[in-house]
Parts: sequence; structure tokens; C-alpha cells
Amino acid sequence: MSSLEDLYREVILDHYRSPRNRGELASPPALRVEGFNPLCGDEIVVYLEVRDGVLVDIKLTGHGCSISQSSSSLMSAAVKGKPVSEVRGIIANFKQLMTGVEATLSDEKPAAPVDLRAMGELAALQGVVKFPVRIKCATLAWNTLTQGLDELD
Amino acid sequence: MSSLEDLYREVILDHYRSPRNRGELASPPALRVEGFNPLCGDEIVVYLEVRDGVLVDIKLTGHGCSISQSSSSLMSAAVKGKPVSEVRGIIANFKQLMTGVEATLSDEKPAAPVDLRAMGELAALQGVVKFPVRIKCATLAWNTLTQGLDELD
Amino acid sequence: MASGELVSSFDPRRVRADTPLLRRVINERSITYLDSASSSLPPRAVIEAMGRYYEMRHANVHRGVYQTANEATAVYEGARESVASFINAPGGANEIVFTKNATEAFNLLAKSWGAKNLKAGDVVLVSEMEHHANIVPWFQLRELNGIEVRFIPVNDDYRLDLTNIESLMENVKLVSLTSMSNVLGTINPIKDLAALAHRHGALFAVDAAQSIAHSPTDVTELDVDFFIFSAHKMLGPTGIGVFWTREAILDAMPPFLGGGGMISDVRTSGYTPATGPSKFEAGTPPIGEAAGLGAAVLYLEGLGMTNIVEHERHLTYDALTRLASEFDGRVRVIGPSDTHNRGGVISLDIAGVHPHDVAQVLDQFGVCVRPGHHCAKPLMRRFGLAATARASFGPYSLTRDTDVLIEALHHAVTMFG
Amino acid sequence: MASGELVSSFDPRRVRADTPLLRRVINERSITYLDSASSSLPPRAVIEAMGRYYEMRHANVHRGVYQTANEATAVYEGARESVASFINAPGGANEIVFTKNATEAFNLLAKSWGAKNLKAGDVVLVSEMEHHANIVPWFQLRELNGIEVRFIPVNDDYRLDLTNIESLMENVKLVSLTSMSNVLGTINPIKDLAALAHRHGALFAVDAAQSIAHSPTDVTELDVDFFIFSAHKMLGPTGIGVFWTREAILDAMPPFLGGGGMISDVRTSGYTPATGPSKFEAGTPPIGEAAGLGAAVLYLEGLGMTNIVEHERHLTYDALTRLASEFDGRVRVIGPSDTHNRGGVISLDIAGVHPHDVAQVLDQFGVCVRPGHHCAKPLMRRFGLAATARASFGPYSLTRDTDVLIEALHHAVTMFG
Ligand SMILES: Cc1ncc(COP(=O)(O)O)c(C=O)c1O
Ligand SMILES: Cc1ncc(COP(=O)(O)O)c(C=O)c1O
Repeated sequence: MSSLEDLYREVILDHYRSPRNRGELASPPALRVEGFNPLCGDEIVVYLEVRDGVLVDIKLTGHGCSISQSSSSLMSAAVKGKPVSEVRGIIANFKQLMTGVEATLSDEKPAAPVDLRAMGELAALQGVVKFPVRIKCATLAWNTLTQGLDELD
Repeated sequence: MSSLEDLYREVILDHYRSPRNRGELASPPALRVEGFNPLCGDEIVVYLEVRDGVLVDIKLTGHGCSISQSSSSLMSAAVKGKPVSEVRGIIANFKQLMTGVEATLSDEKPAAPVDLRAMGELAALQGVVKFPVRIKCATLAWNTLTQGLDELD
Repeated sequence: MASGELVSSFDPRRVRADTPLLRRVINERSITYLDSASSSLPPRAVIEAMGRYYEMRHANVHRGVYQTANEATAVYEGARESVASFINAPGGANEIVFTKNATEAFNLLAKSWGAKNLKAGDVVLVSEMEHHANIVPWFQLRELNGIEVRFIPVNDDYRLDLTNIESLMENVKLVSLTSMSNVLGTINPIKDLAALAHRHGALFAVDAAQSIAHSPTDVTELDVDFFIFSAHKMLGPTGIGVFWTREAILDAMPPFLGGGGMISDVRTSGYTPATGPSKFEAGTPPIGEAAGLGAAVLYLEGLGMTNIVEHERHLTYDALTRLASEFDGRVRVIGPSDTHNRGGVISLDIAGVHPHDVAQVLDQFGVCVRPGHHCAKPLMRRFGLAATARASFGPYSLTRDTDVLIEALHHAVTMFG
Repeated sequence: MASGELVSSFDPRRVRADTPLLRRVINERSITYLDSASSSLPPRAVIEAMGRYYEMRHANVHRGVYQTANEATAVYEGARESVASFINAPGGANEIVFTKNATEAFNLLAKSWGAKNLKAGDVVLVSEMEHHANIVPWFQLRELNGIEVRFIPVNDDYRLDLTNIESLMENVKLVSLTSMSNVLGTINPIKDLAALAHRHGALFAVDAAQSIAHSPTDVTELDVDFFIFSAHKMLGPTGIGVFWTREAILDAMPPFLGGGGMISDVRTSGYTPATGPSKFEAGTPPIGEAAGLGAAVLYLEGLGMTNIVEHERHLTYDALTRLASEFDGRVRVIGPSDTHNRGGVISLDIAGVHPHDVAQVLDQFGVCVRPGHHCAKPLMRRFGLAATARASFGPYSLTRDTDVLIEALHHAVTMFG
């Protein structure tokens, strides 16, 4: 069962049971972005408030599996209050954590390793990469956030 | 090669090379009926003249393989000048010669055997039954004739 | 298949031994396959029939004169005969059209028969428990010609709500229903509903994808008009489905896909369609697949469909009983709780555990269940669910499978607290 | 397929040994298979890939979480990757749609892309040498929306008559041509014609059914817009075909068949289609077939497409030479008489012997040739023929096959005097 426990680490189960930054923001002024994974029906709504280049607030609603829910909760905690440029960096890092290993699975050269220490709690999602079908669950919130930031640009 | 020679008996090759009753009849008064085998592209046109219940004249045009052509030639020779009721009997006999063995191939009980002596030259087409795909070639003219007789009824 | 390969009295362990995939070991446990509603596992006889076909007889069908072409044609047309007799088609093989799957068959129904016979305002009556295959083609037809697609509601007891069926029948030209829900396991009263449809002058189509391998079929006795299913849910291969209708209806249907094989003539100015099932089988047909389907039909007939019904009813009863008693109400079955008019498809909703996670945990025990909306989103919405985790039985299933399922479910429930 | 199974330098006898069907004995003679243009013979690697799939990994794809479902998905999506790289699709696997055969792919082209982008008066330019698969769907679209279907004539030298091509291009929105005629063997100048079409603002579709297994393919280099073929003509199984187009075009195409798998949402009020190739793959896809197709691509790549071209050109040259010299003009080849831009498809017209009879006599020698109109009736009419007897080569063909063909043809000619 070791890889299962690797997938469902305590941090993940904790964020699943007690999601951070759950709720809505009035929009406007906040931006509301929807994400949807048609394959498994996971839905997410991200509310973003950016002021002076800083992501001052973020809230999330939606439903989905423990991976998509905890990933969105972990994401919100990681990006809230950060400058947008820094948020983009965090997103890029996280996506690489997911894709680097995807690439390894498909026999390509692994991407440069991600600095896991710098990722804090997010690193708990590392176990997902051993379950390629779940990667989409983990990245849903992140893709939705990216879409929101792109819209604000 | 024995079954091949059974298929292409001398009578068949003879009727193929020198088809009987080839040509057209003015229609009206004659009836013109077309037959077509979409599978192999064989085409046949049968001209019928029935007076007082007798098939007084029959002519054929069209093109096709040696089996369809010789079968139509043999048919024309067998039915020409005969009362329609007798023609229907010849058709039934011939169809049974073809279907009886089809049924045997598909594991059903064979139909009652056909009296081959009564069939004269037509019996030469017996070899066709060993080649199920060619049965449609052999019956094309006969089905077309039946259709014509039905129209006249 | 030689008759010696047939089992004379039904024994699921024998079926198990016949099914190579059940030898798989997954995460150090024997596989527990509980996803037959998605796709069934073919027995060796089916796999070998296809292998033999490609090794010995493969050739394109029709118009071939040489021996292997005749043999391939015999395999293909023989499968048509087997299927016709399996469902007791009144007109025999001439009424059987091979498609690529049940979904294509529904598209054929909607876009050939439907496009010709339905006009704006005509109603196609389906139900809230239909698979998307029996919904989306009707929506597509609606875009084309303005028909109405009407839904029979589903009751809280997971059965069709027929209270207002008479008024629902207004302007209905076709009733198209699943014989068994792929989510709920509910078996619908097809024969009665077909009679009702006919009384209202409507035709009746059956989505038999779920029932075909799990109960005896007799379309003549059911007195329905269209009957659709897929080989891969009846121990056969992917890539082939069946569309049945009465010969008279089939003959009057306009062509669907165009190409070789479905024509009787083509000129630069136009074309004339072929007659019979060929008209709807454009291009090189699924010949190897027909070899597999034919073997699957023989195999199922060898098991005996009534034996399969009995066996699966027993498994279902046992599983429903244990699921109801073992989890203190945390595991909810989305479907009828008894085995009356109910098949072996068991959808689960587990408080606090997402179906995706359920399936993931179960996979660690080698248990194969399917999470998701099961291509029945209207039904999911009806019950306020995004997804379920679905376990389903086949003739090779044993109570031992339910044992492992329950063991693994306990683990999932504990894990997510 | 393990790389050890690959042949490093091309040897047709090795291919022969790999092909189980070539061990057949027919009428006491070894089979002489000369019908690869109808359907090719799969090597053991392909048959075993399918068998292994059903024995080890079969499950429905998509949405599965358990291990075999993931493996089945990997097989299916892996085949998409292999095909994309085999034809050098610029956008990779996302541009590959699996259909049931080439014919369905043409229907997808006509009824999805065509129905959306073509209106009354727009012209689809095909040629007199097209297969019905590239004619009938356009006729069907014409019934729907009044497009014009225009034919490039074929010259007496069995090649496209391009004299008036500039004026033929008037109002043309799509040129849809075969890369190689399945009757004449003629190879058309696809790259030049695609450039011409683009100059006139038209898109360009290729019917590659005949060329795919007989020459290297590079859709990027050809700069075409649609590319269509079937697995069963490239050593693969029946039941799967390929539709390729650029990602941007694919994304803009409306759905075709409706059902599960091609949606992103379904409500009782309507549906939202999925994106990517899934949008066009309704229902359970041909998964076992994809396993076979993937193996076929690997096998062909192992042989080397340029090796195959060379080999078949040699066989064709030899056969054409001998057919021209041995029969005192009684045997006429309907197709180019040299091997310049010509593949190994040889249609025969024998004075006084109907093609059906030719094929029947040849069958007695174990020789498999196909009689008929080859689903190219407009071409047959153009040359005043009802049918031809067609011999065609594959990578497993040898000059020995031509020896037997010629021996048997002598017998036929003698027999019919
Ligand atoms: C040139 C050509 N196009 C299209 C097709 C159709 O292929 P399929 O029958 O596999 O759909 C064929 C083969 O029959 C062909 O030879
Ligand atoms: C009830 C029902 N109808 C239709 C289908 C569609 O079958 P297929 O995917 O083989 O076309 C399925 C299975 O997916 C089903 O369960």
C-alpha cells in the first residue's frame, strides 16, 4: 500500500477535510473563473482579487476528489497575498512537478528536478505523479488560476 | 481441378460462347425486364412475349460472367415455347437445384432431390452449387424471368 | 467453437478459468474485476476465434471469389445469423446491421430512421436514466429538424415514474428506453411499455447494451421495433455493435454513412443504395470483430442465459445485503435495494469519499470499479451527484469478488475518516 | 513489440514467415495472396498484440482509475501517438481521430467539416478514379445543401487529366483525391495538387487507403489538410480507420456521431461537446483494434517504408513486363504500363473471359485476386468495363507469386478458348 499512502499523504487528507480559503468573493471586483474536468466531473470556481500586482485574496468553491480539492486548497494557501509574478513562478514550479514526471513516464528525458524544499506543503502532491490519470485532478485548480491571471493581464 | 471442370462444363462454356436467343424484342408488345446483381455487376435484360398463356418468345441481352450468361442462355432454351404454368415449374425445379444444396451447406436438411434427368441441359449448372458465391450468378436470369411473369399475371 | 468446449451446466469457476484476464495480478493481489457494465472480459474462445480468423481466413468480404474471401464472408454472415438467432429476430439475419458500437447504432436510428420519419413537433420519449448514447443523437436530430426530446422522470426509488405516462405520450412517435440502467441496475418493463407505445401509434426502441449479456433476449416476444447493443459488453470484442429492426422498417430507412458496399450503383451523377443490411454497412466491415462476436454468442448460449440471470441475481442479492449492513449507513447504494427487476450493477455513494478516491483505493486491492458519471449525466443531476463508484458483475463473478470489494471499501472508509 | 522482433534489413521471405495466413494451402497449393489492395494480411506481431490486449489489459478506456483501465487507455492513446508519428502529423496525437474505417472518416469529413463549411454552389473536386468512399459522402452532402461534386477526368493513359485544372478549380472549396488508385495503381501528384488547391484558396484531402502501406507518408511535407486511411490495408485489423487533420481545423469542426465520450456535459436540455479527437469518437472506441494498429505501424516501420516501395516496384515491373509479353495481347493491364508513379495494383482485362471467371479459375491454383468494380464504378464506366480482375502486392509478395499468377492465367485463357 506504500504508493497509495504516498498519494494520500496526511497533508492532502487534511486539506481535503478542512479546505482553506473556501468560499466566494463578490465579483466584481473579484474575478470569477470556472474550471471543469469533463473526464471525472470535477468542477472548481476560483475567485481572484488582484490589486497593484498582488493577489490580495483568493477563494474557491466546487467539488471533486480529494486530489483536486486538496490541490486547490494547497494552491490557495501558497499563492494568497503574493505578487502575481511570484504566483506565476509557483504555478510554473508546480506544473513542472507534475509534468516532469509525466515526461519520465513516457520515456522522455526527465525535466530538471524541482526544488521540493522551496515548495513547502505543495510537495505533498508529489505522490500524484505515480498515478498519471490523477494528474489532471491535481492541476485543475492551477490551470483555472492561470486562466484567471491571463484574463487579468 | 475436378470441381472447376464440374463448374465449367462443356455445355456451359458452349452456351457462354454461343448464347441462344440473344437479342431484343419490340416492347410492347413484349415485356422488358431488367435484372442486376450489384455484387458483381452482372446485368441482364429479358424480353418476354406471352400469348394465350404460352411463352411464345424470349430474348436476352446483358453482360456477366460465364455462369450468369450461360444460365440465361440455357434458361431461354428451356422455357421458350412452353406454357407459362410449365415454365413456372421449370423455374421452381431450377431454383431447387440451387437452393437445395445451399441449404445443405448451411447445415440444414437437404431439400428433396431434384429429378436431374427431367432437367436436360440445365443439369449442367449443377456444379455451381459447390461454389456458393456463384449461385447468385446462376439464378439472376431466372429471378428476372420470374419477375416478368409476375408482372404479366 | 467445438461443442466440447461448451459447459453443459453453468459454473462460474469454469467461466473464470476460460477468461485469461482474470489471471492478472494487480498490486500483489488477484484481480477482482467488477466493471463488466463498462466492458466485459472475453473468454479464450472469443480471443482465439479472432486470432484464428486473422491467421487462417482474413480477407475482405463481399465480391471475393477465392477461398479465404468466401470463408471470411461466411464468418461475417455467420455472425449475423448467430446474432439473429440469439435475439430471435423474426426476419432472421436480414434484419441485423453491424455497426461499430451501440452508439453508432443509435446514430443510425436517429439520423436515418429519425431524420426521415420525424418532423418538428414530433416527440422522442426517452428517460432520465438513459445513457448519453440514447440522448445526444436525439439532441443532434433536434438541431436538424426541431423534434422534441422528452424525458420520463425517475422516481426516488430509482425506477421510471410512469404516473403520467399517458400524458407524456402526447405527440410521441418513438419511445427509446434502456432495458437496464447502467448506473442504477434498474430493469425497465420493456414489454409493457412497448405495448403502450404501440397503442399510441409510436414505435419502440430498446437500448439493450446492459441487458444483452445478463438476461435472455427475445425481440419477437418483446414486440419492440429497434434493438441496440455492443459486442464488448457481451464477452465480445470492441469495434462491433448491433442494430436490429424489422425488415420492413429497415428497407424503408434511407442510407446513413456513404461509401463502398452500401451502394448498388454509382455514377458521376449520383448513386443508388444497396438493399438489406448492406445499405447501412459502408466500407470494410468489422470482420475480425464479427468472428469474435459470433464466438461470444455461442459461448453465452453455452452458459445459458437463464443460468447467468440466476447467478448474477444471487451475487447482487448478497452484495446489496452486505453493503447495507456493514457500513453503518456510510455506503449508500444508488439504485433499487432489492433484486426484483434489478441487475448486477451497483452504484455506490460513500459519505465523505469521492468516487475517484474510492476507485483509487480499491485499485490497490486489485479491485476494478468505475468512478464517474457513467455517461448518464442527466441521471446524476437528478440525484444531485457528480459521480458514483460503480461495481458490476459478469458471469465470471463470484461472491469472493464481493468479499474483496467490501474489504477494500472498509479501507477507503477508514482512510478518509 | 520487442525491438528484437524487428527485421533490420528488409527481406520479404522474413515478412512471409511472419504472416500466418501465408501458410494456408488451398486446393492443394500454397496460397498465392494477391489481394492486398482489398485487405492486407496481418503479421503475427499484430495478431498477438490484439490477443495480448484481450488477455491482459482489456477494459473500457477513459475515466477508468484501476490499473487495466489505465493500461487499456495507454494502449489506445499509444496507438494514436504511433500513428501521428508514422504520418508525421505536425500537431501530434491530438490530430488523430480513430474511426471504424476510411469510409467513416470520409463521412466525418463530408458531414462535419463539409456540412459546416460548404454551401450551395461550392464545389468539391474529386476525380473519376476515386473509390466510392470519396464519392458517395459528397453526393449525400449535395442532397443536404446543394454543393457541386465535380470530377477531374482520367486520361487514356490512366492518369489524371490536368489540362484544364485551372478552370476546374472554379468555386472549389475542397479537393479530395486518392494518393493511389485502387484499380489502376496510378500514383497522383498529391504535393503539387495540394499546392495548387491552396493557391486557389481550397483545402486538400487525401484518400491514402492505398498508399499508406506502400510508401512513406509525411503529411507535413505534403502540406495537405486531411488524410484518411484504414488499418486493415496496412497489416492491421479491421474495425479501425484514421482521420487526420490540422488541430485548428479539427477544433473548429462540429460534432459528428453523438453519444458517450464525445461530450463534456449533457443536460436534459442539451449538450456541450468535448474537445480534441474525443469529440469525434462517440461510444466505446476500437481499443483492441488500436492495439493491432499500433503493432502494425511498428512492424511497418521495422520493415522500412522505402524498402517496401523498392520491393513492390520491382515486383510490379516484373509482373507488368511478363503480362505484356506472355499472352499475345489477350491480357490487357488497365493502368499505367510502366512503374513511374505507379504502385503494385494490377487490374486485368482478359478478352473473352469475365473477371469473375478469371478469379474462379485462379482460385483453383490458390491464387487470390479480386474481380469486380472495386468500388470505383465511375472509373469502370470511364473505361467501358463492368469489372476487372485485380492482382495487388504487399510486403510479403514474391516474384514466385507472379509465377503462379501467370501459370493460372494461362489456364484461364486456354479454358475459355
Ligand atoms: C482508395 C480507397 N479508398 C477508400 C477505401 C475504403 O476503405 P475502407 O473499406 O476500409 O473504409 C478503399 C478500400 O476499400 C480504397 O481502396
Ligand atoms: C446503457 C448503455 N447504452 C449504451 C452504451 C454505449 O455502448 P458503446 O459505448 O459500446 O457504444 C452503454 C455503454 O457504454 C450503456 O451502458
